[in-house]
Amino acid sequence: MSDNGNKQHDNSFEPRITAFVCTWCTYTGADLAGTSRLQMESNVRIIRLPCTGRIDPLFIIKAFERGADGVIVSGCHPADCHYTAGNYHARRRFTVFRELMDFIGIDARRLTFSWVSASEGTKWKEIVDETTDRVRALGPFTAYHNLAGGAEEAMAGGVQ
Amino acid sequence: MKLGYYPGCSMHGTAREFDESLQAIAKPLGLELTELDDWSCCGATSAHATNRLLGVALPARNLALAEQQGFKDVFAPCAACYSRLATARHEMQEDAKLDAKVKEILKRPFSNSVGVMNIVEVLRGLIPQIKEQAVQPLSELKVACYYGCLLLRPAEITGFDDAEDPSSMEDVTRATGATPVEWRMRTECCGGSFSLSRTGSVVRLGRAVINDARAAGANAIVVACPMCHSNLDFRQQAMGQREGATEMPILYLPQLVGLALGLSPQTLGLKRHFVSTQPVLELVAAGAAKGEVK
Amino acid sequence: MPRIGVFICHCGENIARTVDVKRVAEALAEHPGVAYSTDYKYMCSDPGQTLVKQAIVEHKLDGVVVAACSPRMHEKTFRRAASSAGLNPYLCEMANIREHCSWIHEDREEATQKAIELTRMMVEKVKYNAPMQAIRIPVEKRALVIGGGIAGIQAALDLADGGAEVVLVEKEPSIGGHMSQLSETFPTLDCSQCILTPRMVEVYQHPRIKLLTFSEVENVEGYIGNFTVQIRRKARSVDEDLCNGCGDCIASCPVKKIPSEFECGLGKRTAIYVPFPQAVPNTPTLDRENCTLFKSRAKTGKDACMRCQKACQRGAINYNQQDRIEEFKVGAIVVATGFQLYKITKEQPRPGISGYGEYGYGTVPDVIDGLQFERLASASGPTAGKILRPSDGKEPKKIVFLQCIGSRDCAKGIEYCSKICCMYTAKHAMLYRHKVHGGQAYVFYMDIRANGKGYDEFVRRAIEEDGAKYLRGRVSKLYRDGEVIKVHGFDTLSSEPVVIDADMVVLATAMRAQPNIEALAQKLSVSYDKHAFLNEAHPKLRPVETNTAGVFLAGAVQAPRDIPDSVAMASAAAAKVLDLFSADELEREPTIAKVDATICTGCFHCERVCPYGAVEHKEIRDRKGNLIKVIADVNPGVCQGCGTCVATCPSKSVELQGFTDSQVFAEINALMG
Amino acid sequence: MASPEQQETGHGLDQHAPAELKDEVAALTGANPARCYQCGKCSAGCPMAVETSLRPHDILRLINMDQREKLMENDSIWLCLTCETCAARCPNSCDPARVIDTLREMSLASGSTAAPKAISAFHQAFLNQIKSGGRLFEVGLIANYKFTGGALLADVMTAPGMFMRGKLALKPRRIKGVKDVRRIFAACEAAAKEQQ
Repeated sequence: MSDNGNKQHDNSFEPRITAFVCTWCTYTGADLAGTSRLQMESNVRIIRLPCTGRIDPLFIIKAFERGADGVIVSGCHPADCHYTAGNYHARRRFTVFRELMDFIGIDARRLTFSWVSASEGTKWKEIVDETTDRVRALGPFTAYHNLAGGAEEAMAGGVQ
Repeated sequence: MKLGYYPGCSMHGTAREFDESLQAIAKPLGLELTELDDWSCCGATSAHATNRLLGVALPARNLALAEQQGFKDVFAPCAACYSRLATARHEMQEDAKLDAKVKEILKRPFSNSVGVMNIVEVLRGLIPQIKEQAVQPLSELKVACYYGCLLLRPAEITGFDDAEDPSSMEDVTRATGATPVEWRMRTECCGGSFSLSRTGSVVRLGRAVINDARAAGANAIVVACPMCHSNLDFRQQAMGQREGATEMPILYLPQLVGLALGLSPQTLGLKRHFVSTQPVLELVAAGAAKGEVK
Repeated sequence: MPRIGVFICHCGENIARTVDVKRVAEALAEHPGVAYSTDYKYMCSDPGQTLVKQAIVEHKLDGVVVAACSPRMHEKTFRRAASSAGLNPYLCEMANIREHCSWIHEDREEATQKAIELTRMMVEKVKYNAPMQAIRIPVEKRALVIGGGIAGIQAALDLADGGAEVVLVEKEPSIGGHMSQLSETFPTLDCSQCILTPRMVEVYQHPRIKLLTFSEVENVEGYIGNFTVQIRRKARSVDEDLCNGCGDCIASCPVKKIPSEFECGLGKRTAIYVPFPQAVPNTPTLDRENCTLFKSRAKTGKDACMRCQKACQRGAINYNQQDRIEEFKVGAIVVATGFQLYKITKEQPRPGISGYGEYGYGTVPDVIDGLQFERLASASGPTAGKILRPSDGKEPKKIVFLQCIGSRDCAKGIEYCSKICCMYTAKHAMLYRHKVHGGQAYVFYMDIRANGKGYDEFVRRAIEEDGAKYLRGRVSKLYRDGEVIKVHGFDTLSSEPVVIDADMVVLATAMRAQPNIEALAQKLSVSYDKHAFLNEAHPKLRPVETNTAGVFLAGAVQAPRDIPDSVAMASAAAAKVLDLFSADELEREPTIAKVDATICTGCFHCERVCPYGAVEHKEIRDRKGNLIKVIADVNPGVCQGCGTCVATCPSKSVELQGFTDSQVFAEINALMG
Repeated sequence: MASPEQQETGHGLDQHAPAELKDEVAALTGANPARCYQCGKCSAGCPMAVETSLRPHDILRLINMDQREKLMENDSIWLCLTCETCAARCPNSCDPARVIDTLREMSLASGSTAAPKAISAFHQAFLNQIKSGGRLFEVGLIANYKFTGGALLADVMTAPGMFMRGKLALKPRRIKGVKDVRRIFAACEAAAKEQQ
């Protein structure tokens, strides 16, 4: 449990998780989690983007390459995109991307894809905790050095 | 149509004429009924009113038997049995914990794959055959179709008709040539399970049903449930008739269909009723006479 | 070497309680490229901002990172401070160490480490930030108001009186909306028509309002200050310029038995008609579905009747009129399309909503809805203001009002409170008593919600002076029983079952979103909730704005609203629009996409995914004018900066300013410290 | 505003108090009693409302007020016909019918004697029949019920009427799988005890 306040700082593995979120829904939802003082795992680092539509699959590969053990991608609910349709494009892109992850050799369970609206602080907390637990159980992602270089080439054709 | 037949306890006892009439119309309508081997009681209200697990496990045993015996659907003509079987099926689908628990208790393989059908649903599916086989026009007969509670509610379990504004029994009735009357009490409760234990309530509720049917001009009430039948037929005398009012015959739906098919009153068990069905038979005869004149 | 300044805020104890701010500042001071790093109790305070400004000047900073609260809170504050110290504001970024760190973690060590990392990420990003200028766009000082009910009328008048040009679009033949159908209004019982009609006329006569009735919004393009809207002018079959509203055509029409929409089916109208006598404009409309001529043309191809054309001395009847599209440039849009009433019928227009089988699915005669009762009570209505049963014209001696029909009923699919029903039911009970002496009104309610000025007093009056019997409970079932309607309810306050033999039943049915409002919302890029009410930008602080800049809301399109609320919202929306129109140009954040012409291959993947149609085709020619290639070009006025094109571009030739690949990669790279 | 002290106490209560009745009922039924807003539509349609002292909406109210004893000691929960009218019309899907089923079960488990003798005797007699033969033997039921229930009414006198019409079998029929049925009974009864 994350919120019992006496977590053991032994040598057990603490994953590093990068979150790519849109500014309108999920970032605001995460802000709400903060203003509601919802205690959660501290393993997640958020990178704010205008829309999930902006998220290039290469960002995710790059994050893994730079040592992330898990990645969260989260934006507005379908039909609620601030930019009308960006999240649909993102969803389509990530359906393809999941298959690519298999191909590259990244366990798809290391990637969480979700919708969190500006009013869903609790949901954000759940996603953070669940993803952290899951990735913690999967152990560190050690294959990242294999990703260097090759990945960018693999992506050059673009994933649409 | 081939169905696994779950008669339930009352069809072999107090509701014998329900079973008789159903068996009688089955053949002409092309309905093949194979009785479930070694079926047991569904537990009725007494089980689920006192022990939810028992209320699911008892019907589940029968669903499991049906599955083992290779039936795709179980046909439970008794509305109470139907309700219990359908509820058990539904609850096990909805509640994984309950599902696991019941399966553990049953101690037999069971994947909850068997559908559950009631008498109205089955006969509604046979409307074309009823129309085709009808030899006796019931045109003089006006009937009140009584659904009661267990057939329709809860809607998310039964789902074969609109729970507040049903029409399937009326559709079957029209197929027999009889006229369904418009009345108010058709989805109200008759007192059901209190038949023996709280007779006063049953008399009060049943009286309201019969009075409304009479006010709507019905010659008979058609039911699909042995409990409704016994409450309205067996208890009718206790309800105390208004001065000059005649008794209201209570027919099972297959009895009505059987009359249209020209089957004899004996075959249909029409002599087993407490309230005489003679007035109905007379109206049927009158209709037949008119038909001949035409 | 960049010279970046880092400012760690304590936010009083809010951050400092769980984050060791000193250690963060020290750690960042060591970070490459950081020229100055400090912490302060309240960075957003005046002295805090001064600290930032002074540091920019003293340490010649070329980038600033403020680690404090969410950028949604204070990004503007610090960018303004940077700007006033001579630094381009877009070289200032915030690291969120409050909402995303100190408030959600208890362990000081973990929180401090995370705060250091979050701040480092932003420092790395700022290294790649480029100076930018806010975008300036001209403003078209004309507003489109959609919907001509009381909200639209109010907004249009306020705007026009404030000096703006207005295009008011109404889909029905007349403006007036639901309010024109009401008899009297709560809590003052003043006559609805009497207060509304003058405003309708004012709209009609206003020199700055262009009124387009029997018209609908076909298409919307553009952005705040610069929308292009196309309006479908539906064929009325009557030339509005020639018609003088004499009504000869109406008198001549032989088809007289069409249920009148305005009278909620309780009255009849002709095929060529004005919906009600005070309609604005007073120009008739020909209902082609019911017209003898159009029916005959459809059936036999031959002409028939045409009496209205013969009757019209001005030659205004034009059977061959076609729908036409008119285009307008507007700078802002006010959506005031109102509501529709829920019906208890079995068939429902939306999945998830169901009717009331226990109340007969709307088939029981003399069970009417609140709007129908308004028409009965209206002096200009089908019964000239007498309360009479639709079935046999008898005066009901016992009348039962049922509240919350469809409202607050999760099982029927609508969980919200419709807000106005408690009040109008009290009004109905009062009007009934005033009109039917000795009659008895019963009201089945759940809670009386009368929280407006003079509202509760009004309800008390209905109970205390006009003798309405209020029963607290929902009705389980009702049905026709001979002459009467049997109403089976329960009075939870006396704990008794109640059966009333009513002569008439009035259902206070829910307010629902307009049909097909989703299509309009999509044209406007405005989001809506699960009931299809349009979403305001912020429930408290931005109640009439939407998330699409330049689009505003007024009235029941946003949620159930009564007349005073709708009018207040309309005036608020008008004020917002006038505020927008008060300047000749607008400033916008420059976070938009930009194409690198040298590497764009012209595949136009970006064009296909752009939700705004901001991608245009640009021809590249040599000096002789020969076409070299066609590439993509982003219209800076239209682009809203979502960045979908960037992620889609196979040649990486489009960048989103402020969120470029290098900026994001810098953040990712900073992850490992 | 609550003082920090009050908050402390409040928190403590939440942690250590036994589960409230409404939570228990919610867990057992899957319906949430807290959603009841006391509209009384259930009671307005309840065919037994004229006979019971607690109507369905009263029962929901008492559950939400955690009035366990009042509910268990009242015979109203036993007078439910399980006709499901309340459940069908509840605007908040509180499912009073299912809730009342659960209360009866809890009442039995708690050893309450609130059930009207005739009704509990009937249920007992009914279940005894099934336990012994796997199916209902109606003559046995009537006999068993009338003796244990003590209400030796005119009904028994009509049994000959039933018999004359061929409606009553005089011999019980026992199914092959009766052991199977008895095992189900034993397991369910054990589970009910365990829950208690």
